[in-house]
Amino acid sequence: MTFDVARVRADFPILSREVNGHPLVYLDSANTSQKPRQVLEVMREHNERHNGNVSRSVHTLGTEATSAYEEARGKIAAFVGATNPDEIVFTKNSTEAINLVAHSLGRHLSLKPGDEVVISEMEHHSNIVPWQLLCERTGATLRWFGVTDDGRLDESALESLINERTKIVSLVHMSNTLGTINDVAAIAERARSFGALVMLDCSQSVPHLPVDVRTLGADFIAFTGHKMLGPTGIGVLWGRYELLAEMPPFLAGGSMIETVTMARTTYAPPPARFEAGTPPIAEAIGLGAAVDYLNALGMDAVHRHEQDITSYALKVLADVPGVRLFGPTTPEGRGGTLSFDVDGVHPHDVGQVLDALGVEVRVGHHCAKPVCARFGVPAMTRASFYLYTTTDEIDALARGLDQVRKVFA
Amino acid sequence: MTFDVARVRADFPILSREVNGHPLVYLDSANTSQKPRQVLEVMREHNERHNGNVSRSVHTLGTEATSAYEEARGKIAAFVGATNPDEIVFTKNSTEAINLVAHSLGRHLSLKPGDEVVISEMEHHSNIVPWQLLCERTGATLRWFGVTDDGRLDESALESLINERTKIVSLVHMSNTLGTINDVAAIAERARSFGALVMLDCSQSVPHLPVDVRTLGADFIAFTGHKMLGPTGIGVLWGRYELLAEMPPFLAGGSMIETVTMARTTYAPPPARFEAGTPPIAEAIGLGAAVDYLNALGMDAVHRHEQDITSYALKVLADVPGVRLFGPTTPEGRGGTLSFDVDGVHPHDVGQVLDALGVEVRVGHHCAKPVCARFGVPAMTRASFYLYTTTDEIDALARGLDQVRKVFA
Amino acid sequence: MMLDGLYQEIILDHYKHPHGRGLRDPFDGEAHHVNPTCGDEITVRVSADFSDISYDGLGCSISQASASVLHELLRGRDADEIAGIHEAFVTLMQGRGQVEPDEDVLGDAVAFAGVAKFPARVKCALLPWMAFKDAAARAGVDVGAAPEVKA
Amino acid sequence: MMLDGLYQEIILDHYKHPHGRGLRDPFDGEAHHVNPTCGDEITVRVSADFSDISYDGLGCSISQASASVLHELLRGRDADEIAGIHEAFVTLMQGRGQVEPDEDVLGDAVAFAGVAKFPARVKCALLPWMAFKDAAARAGVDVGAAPEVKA
Ligand SMILES: Cc1ncc(COP(=O)(O)O)c(C=O)c1O
Ligand SMILES: Cc1ncc(COP(=O)(O)O)c(C=O)c1O
Repeated sequence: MTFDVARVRADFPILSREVNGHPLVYLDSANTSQKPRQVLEVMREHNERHNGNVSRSVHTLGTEATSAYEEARGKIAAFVGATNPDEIVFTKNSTEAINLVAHSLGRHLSLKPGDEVVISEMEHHSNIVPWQLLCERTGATLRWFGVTDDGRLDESALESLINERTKIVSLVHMSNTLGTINDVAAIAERARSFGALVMLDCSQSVPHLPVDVRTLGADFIAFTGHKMLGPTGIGVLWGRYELLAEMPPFLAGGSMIETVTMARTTYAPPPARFEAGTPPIAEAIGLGAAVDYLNALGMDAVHRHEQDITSYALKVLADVPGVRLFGPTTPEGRGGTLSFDVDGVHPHDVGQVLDALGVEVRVGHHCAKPVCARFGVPAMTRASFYLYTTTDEIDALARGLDQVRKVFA
Repeated sequence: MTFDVARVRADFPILSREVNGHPLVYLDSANTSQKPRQVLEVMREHNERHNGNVSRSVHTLGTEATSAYEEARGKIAAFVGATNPDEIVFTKNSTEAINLVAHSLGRHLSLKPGDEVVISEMEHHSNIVPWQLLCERTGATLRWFGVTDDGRLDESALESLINERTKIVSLVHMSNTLGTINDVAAIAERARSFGALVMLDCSQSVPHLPVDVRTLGADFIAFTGHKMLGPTGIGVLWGRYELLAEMPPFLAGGSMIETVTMARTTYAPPPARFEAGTPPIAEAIGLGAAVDYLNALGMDAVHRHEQDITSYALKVLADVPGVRLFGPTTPEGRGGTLSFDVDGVHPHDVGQVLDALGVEVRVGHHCAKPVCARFGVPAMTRASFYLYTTTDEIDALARGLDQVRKVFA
Repeated sequence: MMLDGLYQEIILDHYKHPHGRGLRDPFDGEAHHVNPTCGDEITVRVSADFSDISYDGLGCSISQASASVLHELLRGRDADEIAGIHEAFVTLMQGRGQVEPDEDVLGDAVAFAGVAKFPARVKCALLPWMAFKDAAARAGVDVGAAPEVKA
Repeated sequence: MMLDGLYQEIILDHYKHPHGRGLRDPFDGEAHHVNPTCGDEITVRVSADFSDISYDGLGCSISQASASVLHELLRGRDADEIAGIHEAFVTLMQGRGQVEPDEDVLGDAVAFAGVAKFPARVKCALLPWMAFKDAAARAGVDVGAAPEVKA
């Protein structure tokens, strides 16, 4: 069966709108994805019929809401291959998930001067700053992998970077700027041999490719609902249960306790321990519906469609004069996120002219300033694709870039 | 104009559903409120027409989303009397807002052994555990106000509790178990005289009464969207701008930075500094719509309606044999949240029988175990009201309690 | 959820007139369990030969009746029998109302069949049984694998 | 937003042929400003008598042209005139396209009137002006109240 992109598009109400008098060409899914009718409907139905607080009530509404919330946890666990739903912690976004690990694991491992945390130059700010702050708090040292000229993780310094002082390695699974998909098997294996723990920032991979925590080699992964057809306000931390069970709480308050006295508190087991306060209930349920939607299409098919679009886009962009691509130039080991420079035109201006034509791309540093610095530019223009992207939209991008060059000739 | 509760109810789709063959009688709004059609529609419209990530794009969708998000911030600022919208930080719930202050202010004040943090026995766990953990991290001492037999804050120890060692005082504005509304003027004044900062947990007050930060005497307040007709997944911290501007970040990542290099990061001014990662965008917009809804009715009118319902309920419950109320027995200085004991019947069983009749109350420790301990019970039954509550619903509760006594006679 | 099947006469009887309640000496193992969502608590003591099983607790009709039934059903049995009954009870409770209870094995505990349809109450019914299992383990007797009970 | 009014000829001219670009000595005050959302940067230097205003930066056509226009418009004026022009420009930019610019005061800067309709670009246009104000303050000259610019 071929992937029926027209049928997929019909599920996304926003795709039929116009922008500045042109049909919307949404090429900013790495920033946030659009949401199908099916997800919005499940959330609406929940809010209109079953809204109650979770884990706190014996009443019918509360029980219905709790069941739906926990069912979503189960769906999301299965989606990433986790055998135990209690390994899924709901957060508000990827960023919170990474901060949770930085704080809680940092305490659990009693990080101290001499210890090392390893990241890479390819990270999103959300996988840089929490570790910088952890190192500030504990005196540990932050180290990082570089990036090669063709936008791959530079593993040449692997042996010196990962050593007996390494406690935590946190890497992006797919880069949100370069599109690079990192095969971290060798790094993870070496980290493990020194007893270090491995976290993967899967914010860009889980939405776009089949990800299975059983074969990934990671101890923790983070991802975020709004990039995978789900609502804003919901993110996910997956962690190995034995680890989560040993880690101290991070955010504290209602629902994460076992018992509380004024003098002393004990904590519930995971995942409750890490879900303080009223969680994003409708949002978790919406994310469950998003996972249903993706499963119905099949993540293999989604990925194949994006590979096709990416191949096409790489070819088309190569033909636009003055366009310089950052990151891998062939579809192998990369996803559908293309960042580029238009010679002599600032990305802000590129984005503005494209927007006037209804073509929505992201411009700026993409929350990855070190990547921009690595390639010697203050900002980039980025087009990113998803299951609803068509080759026509790539053509519209190319036409838009011609227009950009005309305005700034 | 009298408050037209029937018209209000017509806006809440869930209120027309049945539970166990009976019309829904929703008396659990202190746990989470129901949401009017107007809020759900604004969110749907946003997701179907204007969804984009905020503060990151120059494109039309991103600009529309950013405007709507910042407009929501402005509405919420105005709702609590804040003159500067940048004093509003969006979080995922009240609990995160309190944790943010506990972490960031704790660092800002360099809390250390000998310093004291003061809370009360009347707090929700979300205003206890973050301070316990702060004291654990820093060596500071946690102290607390007691609760009187009639459920008021016991200020008799004020002079010894608040002293030159006091750095932070954090109190609940309206108790989620006892319904007590705390007039904290005297405490705040004394705290201020020693240079201590004052936080109020307004999770239960902002939804139900007019709250104005200009006259409240607090430096920070926290509240939560899902208790005030808004969606789950959104909470609010208000803080005095000069204070926020001095405080270090808590969660770190995208959107909260000024500039990032691998070696060093500088931070954006508030509120961005405290909003790491993609925020709950649709949820903030939904909360803005909730505030519009409340403003259209007027918070004075909402409060008056609830006072009427509370007076009625206090009278009705006083007539049910075997019912013992915890907290103030008259409507003065209390809100529409009544916790009680039914002689000889465990709250779990009370709640279960009521649910069989469609009456949804909360049972358990209400995330306030110290309050239960103070009154010598492991759990309580709680009925809580909102703008859609009717006297008929109070009657249904009373009939339900008769049934409870029959089953457990 | 309607009340049908939840508050069986047997359950209310055990609740109002609990059997064997109160902590007694001597004992070989003791365990204290808490249900964090509702605050129910129970302490269970066992002698290694199960000649006595004593308990005390605070809680709803379901958890209290369950403790009383447990006392009646398990006291004086041998470890194998107890393991069988324990497993049958846990299976019944986790069956979402789809499991047909065997009265020969479960005795009065069959009255809890209806509880399995109330997810929020399953934990109440299981609380004494989990505490019992821990207490037995501390007395040196294993009465079967721990089920996955969600907090 | 349609492009009407954003990329005026004057703006593109200043962008492609910037006036007075490059950092020069001597100077009395210098300020470096960054737009955190897009990464645009500018450094502005002023002498206390405003006989020279020099700058260098990285950024989009709007921010670069704005710096060029600022140089042309403010260099060699006295502090009072500068304060007036500065205020007029900020008011224009924050006017959401509702403010009618006065060409006598703003000269080439009237071309930025259209930018005010693009909320995401207002910050670009203001960047050099905010840096200029800081640089002037460091040179000991106050050129007016700081507007509230949202990061
Ligand atoms: C007084 C009080 N404080 C804090 C909270 C925590 O709010 P949330 O669960 O939305 O974080 C609640 C409600 O649960 C509350 O009633
Ligand atoms: C690779 C990567 N990591 C982390 C994030 C942060 O996700 P969120 O903003 O949802 O927290 C993003 C997206 O913004 C991302 O692309």
